[in-house]
Amino acid sequence: MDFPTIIQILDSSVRLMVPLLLACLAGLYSERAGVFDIGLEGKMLMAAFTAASVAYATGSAWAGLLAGIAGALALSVVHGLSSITFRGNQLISGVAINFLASGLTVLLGQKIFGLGGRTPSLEGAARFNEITLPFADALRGVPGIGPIYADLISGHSVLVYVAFACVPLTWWVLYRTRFGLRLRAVGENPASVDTAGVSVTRMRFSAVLICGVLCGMAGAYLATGISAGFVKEMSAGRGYIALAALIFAKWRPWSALGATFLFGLLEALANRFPNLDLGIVTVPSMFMNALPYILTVIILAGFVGRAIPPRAGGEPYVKER
Amino acid sequence: DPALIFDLGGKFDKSFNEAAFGGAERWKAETGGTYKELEMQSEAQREQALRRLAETGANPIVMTGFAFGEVLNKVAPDYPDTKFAIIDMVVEQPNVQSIVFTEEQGSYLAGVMAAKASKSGTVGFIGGMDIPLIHKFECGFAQGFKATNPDGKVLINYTGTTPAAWNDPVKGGELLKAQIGQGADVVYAAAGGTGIGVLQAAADANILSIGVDSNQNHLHPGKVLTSMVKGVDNSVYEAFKAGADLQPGIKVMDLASGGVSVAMDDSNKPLMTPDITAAVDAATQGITGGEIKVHDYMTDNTCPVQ
Amino acid sequence: MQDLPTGGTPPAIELRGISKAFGPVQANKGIDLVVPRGSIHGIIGENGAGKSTLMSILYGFYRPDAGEILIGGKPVAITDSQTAIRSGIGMVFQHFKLVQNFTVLENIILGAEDGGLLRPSLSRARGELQRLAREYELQVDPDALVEDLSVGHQQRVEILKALYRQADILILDEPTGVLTPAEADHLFRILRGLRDEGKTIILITHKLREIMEITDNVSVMRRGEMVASVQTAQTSPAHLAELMVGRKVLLRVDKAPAQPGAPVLEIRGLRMVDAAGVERLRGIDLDIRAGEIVGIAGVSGNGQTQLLEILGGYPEKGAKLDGAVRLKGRDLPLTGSDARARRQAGIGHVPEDRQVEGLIMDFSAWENVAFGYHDAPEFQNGLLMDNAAIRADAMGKIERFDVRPPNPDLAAKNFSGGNQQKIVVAREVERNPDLLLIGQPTRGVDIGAIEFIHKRIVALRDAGKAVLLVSVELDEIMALSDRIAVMFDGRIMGQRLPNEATTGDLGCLMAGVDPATTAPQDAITPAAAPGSEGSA
Amino acid sequence: MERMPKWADVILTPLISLLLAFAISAVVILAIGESPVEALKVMVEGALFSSYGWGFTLYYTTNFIFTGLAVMVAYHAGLFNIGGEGQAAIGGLGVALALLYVPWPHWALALPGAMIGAAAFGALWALIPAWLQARRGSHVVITTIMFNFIAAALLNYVLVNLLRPVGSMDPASANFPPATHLPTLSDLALGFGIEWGKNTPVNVTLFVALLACLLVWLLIWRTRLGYEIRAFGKSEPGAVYAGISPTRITVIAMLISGGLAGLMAINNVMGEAERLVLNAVEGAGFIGIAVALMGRNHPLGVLLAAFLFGFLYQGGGELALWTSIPRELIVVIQALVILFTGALDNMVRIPLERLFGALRRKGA
Ligand SMILES: Nc1ncnc2c1ncn2[C@@H]1O[C@H](COP(=O)(O)OP(=O)(O)OP(=O)(O)O)[C@@H](O)[C@H]1O
Ligand SMILES: Nc1ncnc2c1ncn2[C@@H]1O[C@H](COP(=O)(O)OP(=O)(O)OP(=O)(O)O)[C@@H](O)[C@H]1O
Ligand SMILES: [Mg+2]
Ligand SMILES: [Mg+2]
Repeated sequence: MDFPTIIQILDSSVRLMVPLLLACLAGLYSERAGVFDIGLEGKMLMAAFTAASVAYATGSAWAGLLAGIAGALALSVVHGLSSITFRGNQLISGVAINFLASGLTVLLGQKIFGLGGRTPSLEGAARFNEITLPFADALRGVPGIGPIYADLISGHSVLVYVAFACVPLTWWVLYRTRFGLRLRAVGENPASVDTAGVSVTRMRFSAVLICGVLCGMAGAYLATGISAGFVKEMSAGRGYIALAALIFAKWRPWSALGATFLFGLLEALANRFPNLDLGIVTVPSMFMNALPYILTVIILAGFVGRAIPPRAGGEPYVKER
Repeated sequence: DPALIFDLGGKFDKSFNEAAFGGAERWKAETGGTYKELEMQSEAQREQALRRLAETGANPIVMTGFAFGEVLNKVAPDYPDTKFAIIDMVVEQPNVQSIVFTEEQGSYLAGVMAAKASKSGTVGFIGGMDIPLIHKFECGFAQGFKATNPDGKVLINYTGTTPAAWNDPVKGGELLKAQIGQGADVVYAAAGGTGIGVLQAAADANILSIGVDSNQNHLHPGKVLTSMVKGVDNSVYEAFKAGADLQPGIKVMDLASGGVSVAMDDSNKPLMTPDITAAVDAATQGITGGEIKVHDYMTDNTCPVQ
Repeated sequence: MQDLPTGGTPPAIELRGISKAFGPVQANKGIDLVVPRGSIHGIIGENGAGKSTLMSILYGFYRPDAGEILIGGKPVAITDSQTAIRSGIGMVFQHFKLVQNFTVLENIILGAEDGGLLRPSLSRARGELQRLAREYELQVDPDALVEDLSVGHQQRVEILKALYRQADILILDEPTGVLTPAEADHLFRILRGLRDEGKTIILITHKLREIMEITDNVSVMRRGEMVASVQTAQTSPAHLAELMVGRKVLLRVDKAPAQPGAPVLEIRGLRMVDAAGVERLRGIDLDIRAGEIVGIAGVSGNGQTQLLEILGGYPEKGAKLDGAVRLKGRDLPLTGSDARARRQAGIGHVPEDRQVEGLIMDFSAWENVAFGYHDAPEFQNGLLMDNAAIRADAMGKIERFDVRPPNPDLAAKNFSGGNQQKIVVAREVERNPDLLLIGQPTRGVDIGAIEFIHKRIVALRDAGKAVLLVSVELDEIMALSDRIAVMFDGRIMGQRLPNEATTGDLGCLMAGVDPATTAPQDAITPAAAPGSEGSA
Repeated sequence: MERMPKWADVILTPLISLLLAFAISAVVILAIGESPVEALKVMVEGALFSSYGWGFTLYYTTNFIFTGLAVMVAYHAGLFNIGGEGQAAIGGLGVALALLYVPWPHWALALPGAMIGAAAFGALWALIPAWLQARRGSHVVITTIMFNFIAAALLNYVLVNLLRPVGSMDPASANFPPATHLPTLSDLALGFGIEWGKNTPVNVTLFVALLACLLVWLLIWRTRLGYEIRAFGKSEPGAVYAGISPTRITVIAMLISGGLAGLMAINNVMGEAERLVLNAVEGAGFIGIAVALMGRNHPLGVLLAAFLFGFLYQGGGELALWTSIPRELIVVIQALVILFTGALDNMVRIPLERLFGALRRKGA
């Protein structure tokens, strides 16, 4: 593999990892607060739909982003109600949310646009276009560092940079602020937070809502950043991969960056080498396509057996039975 | 009344279901008649839908997609007075018209055009779900391309192995970018909703793309080289028009009969250099005249060119 | 009811007509309580009497259905713990409310941070902690993770948490259950010091000795009601016990001298290294003979749990075992065996934690009575289980052990702690095992039930069976055992006969010092805190 | 002391939840500009007003019984098996192999043979996630999700490259030999001289499903294994104390669960399509989750809930056939049913408990 190819694959990995990263961080907030969320997929999908619809109607990607966030937030509220307020089963709520998004997006899309669940293609300012960072073109000629800066670092949509900025931000929030301390505590032992006079419900709801915002960004990126409009089921399992990445990352922000990068890289590699020729055998493309899932299982089996989830995760906080 | 049954992909798949819908609508507009339409929601429903329509007296009943083949084989004998037409599949029953398209021929032309339009000598093919039918497109395209530019290269990618592969524009775009990275400057997308993402990404990257099934030239005027159009709309229109007199047997919609073609319209006119037009004409004549034999992948699951 | 002198100043706390129901359970019924300022006030009562509930209401953890709370004479609407904290109330719960993987410092500031950012709060808390530690002898490493601390130290953290929030009124819910006698004495010293500073302390305990020793006044609860409040000086343990249970109770175990027979259990050089690589048992040698109760005393966390689990057939996953265990002369395999095989070999086991291990809380009582013996031949009917037989068996046990309510269909979680324990004890004892392992048989169980359970254990011994009793209650060990072994840091520090042992002597052994030998045992430093063996 | 009568717990609560789900669905239908009353009418007529409708409703019911039981058995062991979809798909592969490569003389022999194939393959597909959970601690929810994707890829490969007859465009296996075709209920009815459900796919597998309900009930509440499964599901430390091996129970429960999911293939692959097609499961694995939840993890409840979803599926299909309401409406209804009966259970339960508490106090 030559240098430009590596740059291209890395560049592709970066684009592909962004929805994973945003969704993974979304899950991180929620699960660190003790609310498991397998509904990332559904929230992303819903956000992609609302973002594309509003971006199309207004011609503004930013309005689309807001709408995407609103769409995901709406489902977050449902998740919060069922798993925090009514102390239901968080996994089941997540499953329901995934179905809800999958059905509603097509139903509403068909009603509004009559395109079988698709939205019309977005053009111009209705999409987040690629940004060229300063001096990108000037520096491209510099050997080594030049292409890295000009082709890998520069030339992504603004949401990509936002997503990467979210990693240190999340770390800082989690480990350096009062909010983060309470958030982590509520996922480990909600009673400790409660007896300290802090509302468990409010903490968990904040976390679930932040999760919604990040999922909203992920969905908006799918529909208005990396592609130009909504197509039904366009989240295509990315929410589940993000979930796997979260476990792989052991619920830590910097590791989340690494895990989602790995998955992005895998997908980019599978794209680049669809039928991997290993000399004697050619790996069929079906296998290459299933590779992220297989690897997830292998990773889950091999390395994260000891990953300890937040201790109160998945459990509703019940004071009085 | 005639009836039309869409396959699982749905009426608005931007592909042949939608084309079939277009044909029916044209018939409706022209004749003022009415027709019944159904969309499948499950495998078990296919038979149900066919029988229900036959029992309500619909005639002829047109269905899109090879997946109906088995069921139609079973159902058609029970309704000898009803005429059926099936697109993309051969069903040998006395009251069934089988309409098949020589996609390999249309794709061959697309390959010729891609070869002529490509400056780098490398072009891409992006398929949706990895099934034999799509390999037929791929193989025809590769043959046309190689015949025109034997030293050139065709990059081939499939989006996935599940039906989700038809609906992943993000991955479609990414696949295209990977192909561009390897030098591709023309891409042929046979991938349903994913293809929309491919065409978009091609337009964004300022390279040429080739649409499929319906005429997709208008999606990005000046950026879509052509579309490999299947005359599904015509077939449906013809079948509806024939009504109860629909001719049973196999109807091969090939290049010669205009069943498959490469779309030329105002949107891609500026791209049509005399060189391209001449090459397309020559290839068309070669195929219709029989001098050029385009291999059909489905006959033996192999492709003569790689 | 209220015959306590309050002096001229308004009482620190006054509760009027507090009621609280959990679903159909009326936990508190119209409770009145007055706690004078600057006093230590004890609250006693049977399991489920409503003590914890009442205190949790005072602390704003639960909301009362009715009633009024006055702090310093002024009515306060305590809607959540924040209000309680602001009113100067601090509480150390029966089950600690600490975040296990936070540091001590983080736990201290949680909920009492100074601002949005942690750094200033942390540094202020560090200074404050040093001051409190000095003032009250509450030393604890501010940067240690709570999960690495012993229970006693965790309790310190809880107390520090309350003091850091400048609590004026400190509630402690069964604080001594997890402490050695020396640690308990230390705690009481601190509490007296706090009282002398003018702070008010409420102490919940089941141990009448402690009530007599430290409290100024004591209130007695029974079945959700406050039955009496008296000055401690004017009452006696027997009187309190009677108030609590509603009848006279024996406060000691009546038993005939032991008639030990042949050895039933022989343990030789038993060692265990857990999955994390920590050596939990460092060579245990112990014999138990037929017709003998051997009591193992010791602060929890010194290997008793591991010993019981190994003998019960389910050592911790990934642990490495070494040594020999013989039951009636036959070697028991240390690995590759399970709890089922042990039961079949004649070992009964009342586990230390009845709610997590001993019972399936969602199963009905009758299903729980078969738990662990569900594969017994008399419970089978061909391929299926003979539910009728299991039920009949359960009914008998419920009757004989006076489980209340005597309803076999009620889920285990709906019984009170004492009755849950009776179900477990009934199940294990009535199988007539050759060896009964019994861990913390009466932890948190009220006096009436303690008496009953003790009688059954002695009866089993008198039937010629061997009993291995593990308890952190020294009183219980002294009263029941025919021989006492003290465990410290994975070893048997020494063995004593009950009539020649004194509390002080045993306390020394529990702290790792053998008073018989002048010098401390090799490799054991007397200062080593229990629970800190993890650093080995 | 119970908070409310048992009937309120097992019947009233899910019923109210269901009504709420339907009410919201009606709002959704209104929102897309259609009439809920009309929609309901089409659904009821299409699903229940003809033997024809019944034939389909019962066909779908059969599918959902199997996947519902699959989710249920795992749930009792405290495992959330979201992999029914993949297990049923791989079960289909087992059926296809059993029927294509063994020359069965008669369907009555082919049926048990295919059942073994279906159950074995389905169980196998659940085995790896089960083992990973028991031994490596990887969460079964995540691994079964991944295995759904992997199953799809595997099936695609096998169908396209191995089982597809040459010259066929369809990524599907060859037709099963006629001797293996299962009698449909309409065939059986004709045997009694009754014309019932002509051309509907419901077949003898329905009886297998009903039998499975009974056997699962016996298994869970009447056998030692069932006792151990339930005990383990409620408390793992408890199970260990009692000598119940977590690994063994996890693996066995998942094998049974996967086997039940795999058995669904008898209905759709052997009974209906009579060949293996891609995506034959069509979401029935996921519907099993809703069915188990609605059915309160009891076989009788599963049976009723499966019937409800069978009705929804057939009725919804009719809706998509004869009105302009997209088929995704059914997905939305399904989501709402899962949400209300599963996750928002307490929303209904808590007020009901209060109500019964108040009634009791008044009565007392
Ligand atoms: N969170 C709760 N939810 C429902 N019921 C509860 C809850 N806590 C306690 N109860 C009920 O209230 C009653 C009183 O319980 P409480 O814990 O106050 O008793 P206690 O006096 O502290 O007993 P113990 O000595 O065992 O600690 C119990 O019998 C129980 O039935
Ligand atoms: N959160 C709760 N919900 C319902 N019932 C509860 C709850 N907490 C306690 N109980 C009930 O209260 C009674 C006694 O409970 P409690 O927790 O005080 O046990 P305990 O006897 O004190 O045991 P321990 O001292 O070991 O905690 C039992 O009936 C128990 O089921
Ligand atoms: Mg208590
Ligand atoms: Mg208690």
